[in-house]
Amino acid sequence: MKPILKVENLTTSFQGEEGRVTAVRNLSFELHKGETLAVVGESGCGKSVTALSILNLIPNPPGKIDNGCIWFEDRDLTRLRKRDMRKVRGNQIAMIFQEPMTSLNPVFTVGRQVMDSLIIHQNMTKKKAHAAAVSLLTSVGIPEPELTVDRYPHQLSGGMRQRAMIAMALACRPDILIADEPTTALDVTIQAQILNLLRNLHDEMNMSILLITHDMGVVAQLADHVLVMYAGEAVEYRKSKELFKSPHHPYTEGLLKSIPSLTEDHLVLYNIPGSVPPIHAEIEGCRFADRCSYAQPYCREHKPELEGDRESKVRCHFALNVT
Amino acid sequence: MNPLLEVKQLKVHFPVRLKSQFRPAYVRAVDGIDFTIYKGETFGLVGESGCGKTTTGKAIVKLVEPSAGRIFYDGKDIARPMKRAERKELARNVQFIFQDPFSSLDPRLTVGKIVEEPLIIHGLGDAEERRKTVAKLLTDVGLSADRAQSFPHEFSGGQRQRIGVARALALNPSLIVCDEPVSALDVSVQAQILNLMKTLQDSYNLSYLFISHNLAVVKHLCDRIAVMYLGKIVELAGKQSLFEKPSHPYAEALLAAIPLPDPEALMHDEPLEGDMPSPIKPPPGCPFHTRCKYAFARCRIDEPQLLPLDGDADHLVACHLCHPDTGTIHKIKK
Amino acid sequence: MKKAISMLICLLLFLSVVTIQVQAEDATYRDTIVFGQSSEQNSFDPAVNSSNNVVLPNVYTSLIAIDENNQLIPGLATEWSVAEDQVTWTFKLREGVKFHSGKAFDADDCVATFTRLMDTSLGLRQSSNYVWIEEVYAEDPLTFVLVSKEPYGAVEGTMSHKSAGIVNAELVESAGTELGTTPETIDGTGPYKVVEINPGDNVKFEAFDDYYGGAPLTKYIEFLLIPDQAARAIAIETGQIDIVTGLAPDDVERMNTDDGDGVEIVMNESNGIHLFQFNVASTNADSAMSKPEVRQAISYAINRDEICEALYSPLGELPARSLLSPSVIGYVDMGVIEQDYDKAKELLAQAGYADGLDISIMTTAIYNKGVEMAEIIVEQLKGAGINATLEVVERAVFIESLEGLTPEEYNEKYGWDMFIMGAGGDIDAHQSTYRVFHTADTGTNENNYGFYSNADVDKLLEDAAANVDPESRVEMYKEAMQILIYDDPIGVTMNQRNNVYGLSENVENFLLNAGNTIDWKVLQIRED
Amino acid sequence: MTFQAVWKRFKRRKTSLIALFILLFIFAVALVGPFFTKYEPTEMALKNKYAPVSLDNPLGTDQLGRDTLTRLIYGSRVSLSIAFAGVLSGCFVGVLLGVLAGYFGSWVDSLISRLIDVLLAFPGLLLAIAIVAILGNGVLNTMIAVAIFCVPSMARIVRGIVISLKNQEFVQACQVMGASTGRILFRHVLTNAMSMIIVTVTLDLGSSILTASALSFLGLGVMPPNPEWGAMLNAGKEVMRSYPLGVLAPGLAITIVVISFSLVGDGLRDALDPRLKNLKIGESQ
Amino acid sequence: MLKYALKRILQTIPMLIVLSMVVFGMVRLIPGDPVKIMMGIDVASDSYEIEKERLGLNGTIVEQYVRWVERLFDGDMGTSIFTKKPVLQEIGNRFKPTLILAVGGTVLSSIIGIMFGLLAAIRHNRFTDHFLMVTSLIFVSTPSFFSALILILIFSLQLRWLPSIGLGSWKAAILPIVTLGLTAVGSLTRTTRSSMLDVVHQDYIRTARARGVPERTIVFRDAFRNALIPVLTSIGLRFGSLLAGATLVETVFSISGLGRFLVDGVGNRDYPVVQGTVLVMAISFVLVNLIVDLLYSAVDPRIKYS
Repeated sequence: MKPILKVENLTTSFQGEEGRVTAVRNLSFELHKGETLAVVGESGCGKSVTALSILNLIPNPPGKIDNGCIWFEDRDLTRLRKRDMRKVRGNQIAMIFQEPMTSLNPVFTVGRQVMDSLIIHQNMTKKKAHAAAVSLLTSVGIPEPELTVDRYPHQLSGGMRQRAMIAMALACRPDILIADEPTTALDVTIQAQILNLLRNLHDEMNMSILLITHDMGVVAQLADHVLVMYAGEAVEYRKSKELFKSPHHPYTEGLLKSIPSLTEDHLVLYNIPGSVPPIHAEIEGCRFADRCSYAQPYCREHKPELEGDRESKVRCHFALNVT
Repeated sequence: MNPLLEVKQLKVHFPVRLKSQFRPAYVRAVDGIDFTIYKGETFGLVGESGCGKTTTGKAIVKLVEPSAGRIFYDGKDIARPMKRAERKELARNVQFIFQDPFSSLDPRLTVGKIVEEPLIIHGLGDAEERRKTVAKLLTDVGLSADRAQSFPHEFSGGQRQRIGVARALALNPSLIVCDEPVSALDVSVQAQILNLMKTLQDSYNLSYLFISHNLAVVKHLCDRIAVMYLGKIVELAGKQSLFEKPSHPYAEALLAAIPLPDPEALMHDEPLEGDMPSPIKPPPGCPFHTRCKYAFARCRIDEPQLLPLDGDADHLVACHLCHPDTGTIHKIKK
Repeated sequence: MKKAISMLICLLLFLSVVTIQVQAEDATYRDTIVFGQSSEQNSFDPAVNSSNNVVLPNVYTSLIAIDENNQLIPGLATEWSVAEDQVTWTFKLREGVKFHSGKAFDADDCVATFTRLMDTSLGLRQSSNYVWIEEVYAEDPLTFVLVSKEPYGAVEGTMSHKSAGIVNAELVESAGTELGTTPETIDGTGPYKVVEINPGDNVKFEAFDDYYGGAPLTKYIEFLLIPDQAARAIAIETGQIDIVTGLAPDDVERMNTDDGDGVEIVMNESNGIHLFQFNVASTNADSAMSKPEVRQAISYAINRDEICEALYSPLGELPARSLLSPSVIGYVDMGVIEQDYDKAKELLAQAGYADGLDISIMTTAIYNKGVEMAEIIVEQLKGAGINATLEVVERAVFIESLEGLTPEEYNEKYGWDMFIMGAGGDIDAHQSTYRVFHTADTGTNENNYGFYSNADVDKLLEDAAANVDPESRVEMYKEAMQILIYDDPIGVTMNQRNNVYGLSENVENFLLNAGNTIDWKVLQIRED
Repeated sequence: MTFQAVWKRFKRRKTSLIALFILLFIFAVALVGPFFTKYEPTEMALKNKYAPVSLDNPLGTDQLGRDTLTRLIYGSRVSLSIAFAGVLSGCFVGVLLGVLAGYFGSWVDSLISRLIDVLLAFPGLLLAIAIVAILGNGVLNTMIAVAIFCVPSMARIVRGIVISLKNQEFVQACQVMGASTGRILFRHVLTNAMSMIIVTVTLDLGSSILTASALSFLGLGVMPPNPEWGAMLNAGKEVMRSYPLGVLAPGLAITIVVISFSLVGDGLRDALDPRLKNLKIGESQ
Repeated sequence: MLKYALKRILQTIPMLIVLSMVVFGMVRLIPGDPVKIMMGIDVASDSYEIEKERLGLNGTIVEQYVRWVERLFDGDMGTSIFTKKPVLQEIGNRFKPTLILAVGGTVLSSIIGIMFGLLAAIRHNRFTDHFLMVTSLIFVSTPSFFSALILILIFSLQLRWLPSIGLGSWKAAILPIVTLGLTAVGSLTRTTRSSMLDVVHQDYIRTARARGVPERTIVFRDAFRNALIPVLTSIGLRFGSLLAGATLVETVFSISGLGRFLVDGVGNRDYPVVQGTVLVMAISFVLVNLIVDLLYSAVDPRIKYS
């Protein structure tokens, strides 16, 4: 099956005070129709930059896509003219962000922002778009949609705002929804509501979701496949169920083990020693070697590649749990 | 066991000036809570944002003035206004660890100076002694002592939080209020800090008041846990008891809402609906009735009291469902 | 390129001027003349107005007028005489004169005018000029009689003064203190009537067709207030106004030499001089100023020619040759003191200041080049070993300092040894001298600004005032001047001032007398 | 942050660097220039008035034959000392008020904030004119006017910073440690507010020079023969057609100094704390 | 909305009261006896008491203040010492020119400043940006009395295009308004630019981009509307500076406005005039800022409802 989105060798960098900083290195992955792919990793690993790179939303300057292709419907999004890119954004590929408060324009009504994509991409009249907005708001579970449509973002609660964001993203029934930490800013109970909503919408609309998150719990709840990133690189790509059961990369393993468990008791939590290498550090061997309890001298000298089959890839010389 | 800290009917109300009103309204951030922390234990305070957990913690170290109620530390009331000497005395016993490892350290001081500062304030030791103490503290929290001359911005988030811990330990307190100390950290670093805190608890003979929104973290660290909702404690129990038998519908829903890192254990229950009401105008009766799927008529008018569950004095719940026949209908204030 | 454009513009302007010149053969005249003024009229009540003499005679006329040759000519009175007793003056009034309001002019108006001026309790600013009047009455509607307390030499001069402008007797009744504040409360017999007053901005006049001297030739006159000297110069040069006063010497020089600017300079000798007066009562440096030698020394240390050359030459102003202007009745040429440092030093040594002297000088910008003049004086005094410090004050401070202070108050509050002053005054020497040079009865500086007191001067001024014989009066004033300037100096005379006007070259019939009064009736401006 | 780090960042903005050198040059001239001038500021050569630009008179002479360059140099002393003395004392009071209001809150804040509001209700120059109206003119009173002119905006800025700093966790940490108010204010709050204060002072210096020269131009500030730049401009205005340099020289001097202060202020802001933005300049006009 | 407006208006009342107290106190701050100062040169000493009562200076400070305010409400601001006319009437005569200047200057500077600021923000860090920022810096740093003289020399004297005095015609208004307006361009350019730069880095602009909104629409609709809020504040503050700054322009252009009246009042020690003018100017400034506040709610919905 042909992937709906194919990222090849994506490298994105930023101009910082101390020189250029590569946030994403040589990243490749595929997203298939109807699939939910989670990109996980800790802060600074490049997952959000990946999401923004796909829609070419990297602020330039200081950011820039240095290399790589992003294939969508046989077109390379990195080479699209601005006008054509605009037609993709919000129409075929939509995106929701982490902070529903700051991601909505405070001076326009929710309805107007929902209608925006409809008017731009589907040439709807204002009246039709308004009606469509109301039904969209209904479909994301906003109570009193007829009233809410004319309200301003600050008049809504955090959960409602995120629902409105989702309504906005889904307005044109996109093929791909990129959700960048969609629940991080929300309380647990609200997060549960949104996760539930996303799952239902996904089932209903059969779209592909690229889920960016740091929360393994969220990944487990939504994702079919998981791409684990560490320090700008993909280190493991697996089916969700397999990954949680038997992580191949020592980092993934560490990540999973350091989460305090609700179901079991530990006296001491497992932890990955040290911290992520500075983003501008050039490391010869494996970027995780310094923190890896399995690391051998070999690891520090030889850079591992992301290897494996279509369903399972890992970037480690001594991958775990590989039979 | 000796009670170290007793909080009795603590209320903290903040005036807020709404643009549309002349008279200030009050945010009832903390609205009458009771709990006790015993020596050597870790007491958890959980709840969602705006439930009043941080305010409670700040009231204990006098960063906010309580509007009503008492707080006893070692039998002495510390909620009343204090002279500076008393304040310093309290500071030596109760310390605080902040949530944000970035803003909690003065960016213009070296790490050594930051950790040394409490010692200077309290006049402990001469310069040489202080230097040694600082070195020991830094080592204890897992930092190299020779980094004392570095500035905070040269450290990672986890390391900064270690510095914050070192500063809190400098005065050798008995109780440390930890306000979401790991919520700004990545999972791998979070685990490091949690382990560190556990280690230090033993070596420094500490008690913790651990404030967090993360139930898993609380469960890992705490002995007893209070669940807060809208400025009130709705359930207070030992860790085992609470997680095995969450009795308040809110605690139950909170627990159910946590996505487990296990694809096999998908959430099936319908999530809790709606949002937390505004603490400026809390609903009458049970604060949770607006979202509670079990709510019945009484819940809307009568506020449930925090009472032992099934006679278990260590497991308190404030819910009419759990205490169908207790209490009288309280008059509702207009 | 830029230069080329401005050249082109200049050429176009020149061409347009030429074409206008051609058209001007059978001239048409504009109905409005705009007059740029440096200061505002403080009132349109003749008894209060202390501003310049340009505006008020436009509205009010007096019993006696002055022509452009400075001769007294009939005004509202056609003839006048003094009786044998030397105190009773009879004025025959002109027939058929009308006020702007239409009311006919008669002797009652004269009575009302002077009765008001004589009443010191009203606090009218000009009253002090009329204290010599015993009584006034109307003999018949066209005969007005004025009796002075004693023989008084300056009656005719006073009667020609703008403050003696005749006001409507009915209006004196009805308007009271409001007189002269609005167009409705202004009613005179002059060639123009006030139609609009915009304080701080402009005053508009309309021709009074029933003026007894004949209808004025120009319909409207607008007095525009332009306080800034440079702005006035630019305004006349760019044709925004037609006539301007109070030009800076530099601008005058340029307008005189630069022919293409369309501005003509008209000047005549005014009856004013600048001087730096001494504070004789100063307590500085052992009361040095009380010693005539010191004052003489200062006077000799100053080079008046140099100052006039540097500051006033474009205005044609020369060192003053008396404390009076040549146009004043009673003027005598007293010569000019030449700078003589040796003499100055000698005089200082005599007074006991061989080692030098520290004094303070006050000046203010309200006098044309007053600040610069003082700055030069400070430099010149250095040559005689006198070290002067300069204090430049605002107009208000200057006026406040003359508010009738005792010497003690003055020295404590200000302590200046020398200060700038205007003098030379009015048409008659008496008015210009007695009030300001005679020992003050009150002992304050209300009129005698420098606390000057000299018994000989007092005697001479008193005698001259009571004398109606012109010849002997002149002699007395000459003697007084000798003392005031040379022997016991009251101050350092500086320059004889000129009235200087900038006129658009289209202005015709601009006639001016030394009192700075313009003959408004005939003034005209050609259409361009 | 060390001086080296600030300097390194400051150097990056070339315009600010140039402006800094211009200012340093002008300070140097004001400081030692009078020892090198050929003339006294009041020395006249009446025969030599309106002298053109020459070696003897690099900026020509004015209507009294005084050397304009000499007067400009002496004038820089007057203008700069008014600006510095005025701004520094005004800002000192402003910082004090701002810290008190921001840190102590409640009625202290209400009182000071109302005071600031009222002072701010008088637009800059109006306030200065009103003060001179009460005090009278002269160098000292102009300084006082400039000082009071600086108080409200500084107080408001500092109050804002202090409030935001007060809510910073590191300040709260000090409170928890039992630190005295003085220690918190001086060691933590003021040091952290210092970069903003320095930037504000720099920008205020520029606007104060404008305000002081405006007062002098109106004849309400410094009076001649004191060669303050605004007063020189006022005096030069009368003869500007005969001697344009009499207006141009002080006018450009004011403009250049004000621009330089602005640029240095901008540079300092970027160097000291890149997060600070939107400071206003040229309040006085 | 109306309710909000009403409330804002009510909120300015305490401000105005304190303001009036300060202005009232001004005369009391003058060294010496204000009655003597006010009586001026030619009032006899026996009328001192009468004058004192007429000026409302008898009784305690509080009584005096109350009486002063009462008279203010009757439109009595006292009588000018110099012109002997009611101060309010004199101010009335001179208010219009100053208002024309200040409003004209505000409009002009707002148009130019916002245009410059937008352009500079769009071309951030490019030549246009640097050029515009330097230009506006020069505008704001040049004393208005200096630029006024230069403009007069060029446009009135050299080119003879525009009048150099008064405010009689629209042509005469050009130079003064331009002079005054230019002084405010700088700060408005800066505010607009930095506000725009601030806004374009906001998340909701990224959201709009992610929706495929054309860049032009993003700049002029999504970003500008938000960026306008601090700009409005700035315009309000600028109006105040222009009101006071008009003083300088009025002096150079010989315009009979409030500012020159004030300066003349100071020069003449005409304290009723100074008091009245300062009060009127400050109140106008407060009122304009009130209007700006009310305009906010039209731009920013957060204010209207919260």
